[in-house]
Amino acid sequence: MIKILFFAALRERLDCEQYLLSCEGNTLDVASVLSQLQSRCQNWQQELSHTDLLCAVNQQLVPLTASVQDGDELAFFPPVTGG
Amino acid sequence: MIKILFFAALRERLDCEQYLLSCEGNTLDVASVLSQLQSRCQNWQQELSHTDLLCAVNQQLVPLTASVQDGDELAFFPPVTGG
Amino acid sequence: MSIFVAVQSDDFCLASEYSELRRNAACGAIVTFSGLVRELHDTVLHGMTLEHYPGMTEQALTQIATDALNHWQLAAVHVIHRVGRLKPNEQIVFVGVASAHRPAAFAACEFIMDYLKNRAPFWKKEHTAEGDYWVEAKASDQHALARWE
Amino acid sequence: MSIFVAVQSDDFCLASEYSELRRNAACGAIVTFSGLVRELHDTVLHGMTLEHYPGMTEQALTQIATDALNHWQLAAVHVIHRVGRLKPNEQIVFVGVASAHRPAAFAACEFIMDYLKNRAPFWKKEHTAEGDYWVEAKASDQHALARWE
Repeated sequence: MIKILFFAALRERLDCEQYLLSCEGNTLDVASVLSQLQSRCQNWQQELSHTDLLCAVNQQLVPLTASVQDGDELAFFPPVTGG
Repeated sequence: MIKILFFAALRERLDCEQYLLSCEGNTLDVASVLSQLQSRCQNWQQELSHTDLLCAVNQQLVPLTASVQDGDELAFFPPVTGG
Repeated sequence: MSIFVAVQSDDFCLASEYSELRRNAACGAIVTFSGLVRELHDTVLHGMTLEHYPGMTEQALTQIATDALNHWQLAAVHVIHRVGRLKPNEQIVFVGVASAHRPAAFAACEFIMDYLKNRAPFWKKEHTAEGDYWVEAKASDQHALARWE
Repeated sequence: MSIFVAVQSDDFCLASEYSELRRNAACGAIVTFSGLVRELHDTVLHGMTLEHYPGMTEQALTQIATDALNHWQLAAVHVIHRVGRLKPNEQIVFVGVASAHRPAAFAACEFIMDYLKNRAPFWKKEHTAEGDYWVEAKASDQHALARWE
């Protein structure tokens, strides 16, 4: 299982805080996880296609080419606005 | 009269805090006042020849080409080291 | 060299952070940055809510503070970021840097804020007279990183 | 826009200055600089004496603060410089700048310190285990002005 988290505006627009994805022991790249999520429905397709989407694997910022595997925590979120 | 003030290391080395110079109503430039002071003795000659000497007329930093006249306050001091 | 990082809903006290930072006898310069909730130009701001990614925020701030310590000679770095609901004029963020020398303290403090603005997972939602809005990221914050790269 | 300048032998309180600076509702960023008497590498420092040119110091600091207000959009600027005898770890100087935005607050605070270091008539004499010495001006402080010109 890969635990997928969504934050802030993205969490609200997907109406989803956490999503569990079975990966059957395979190592995937973030881009392919994103494709799977986008294919769920038109709303997810649209919201997960923003080019400024940020991604973290195990709480570290990574590019979409990074890989994820069973047990990882993957997060997608909009550009940060703290400080 | 022009009131001339010296500060910090310069004050100590000249052993002088304040010096009154008669200018007989003339307008002088700072460089010529400096020459007069330098001619007082060898110690003053040396101490007032440092190229990093700063100068203020009426409490504003000025170059040696600035002019001074009766009633002005003229000050010479080493590079500042506050802050 | 010490790093202190906190993510908390409670307010913080600038004076306490400062007295910690100045404890080091080799420290001649302390620069602090405080970010406050400020009023809006076009509408009334009732307050804002700071959302964050628990766990990742602490890691991100510690990483940024460590990067600063590796770039400059610093005695101490404190970073505090608040989360949850905040009212206008409340404190949001504190960065304090102690160093022997002034240029290092200024540069490190600004470096930490610039990276925090772009890399630490916090998000602001403004509660205004006209509704609730997520704050948009500013291009100027992204451009601020260019100078450090 | 307000300027507060003081030259005094008494210590100052960072927390009071800060609470004055944050009073403006349009202010989202406050940067402070504090300069402290720090220990020496090569000998024991008993303390230092800050000499100044009374009258000119206040004018010079006011001029520098005014120049900063003319360059950047600032809500408030506070500058305090102490004179007289100071012990190690005592506070020497405070510069606090409040602004709507972070880059202006950082730039103005550093600008003020850079000019203060080169233009305000203060001189430090260190009292060390090996005698009393006037502090030499540093070329790096002079070079710091280049960026603002």
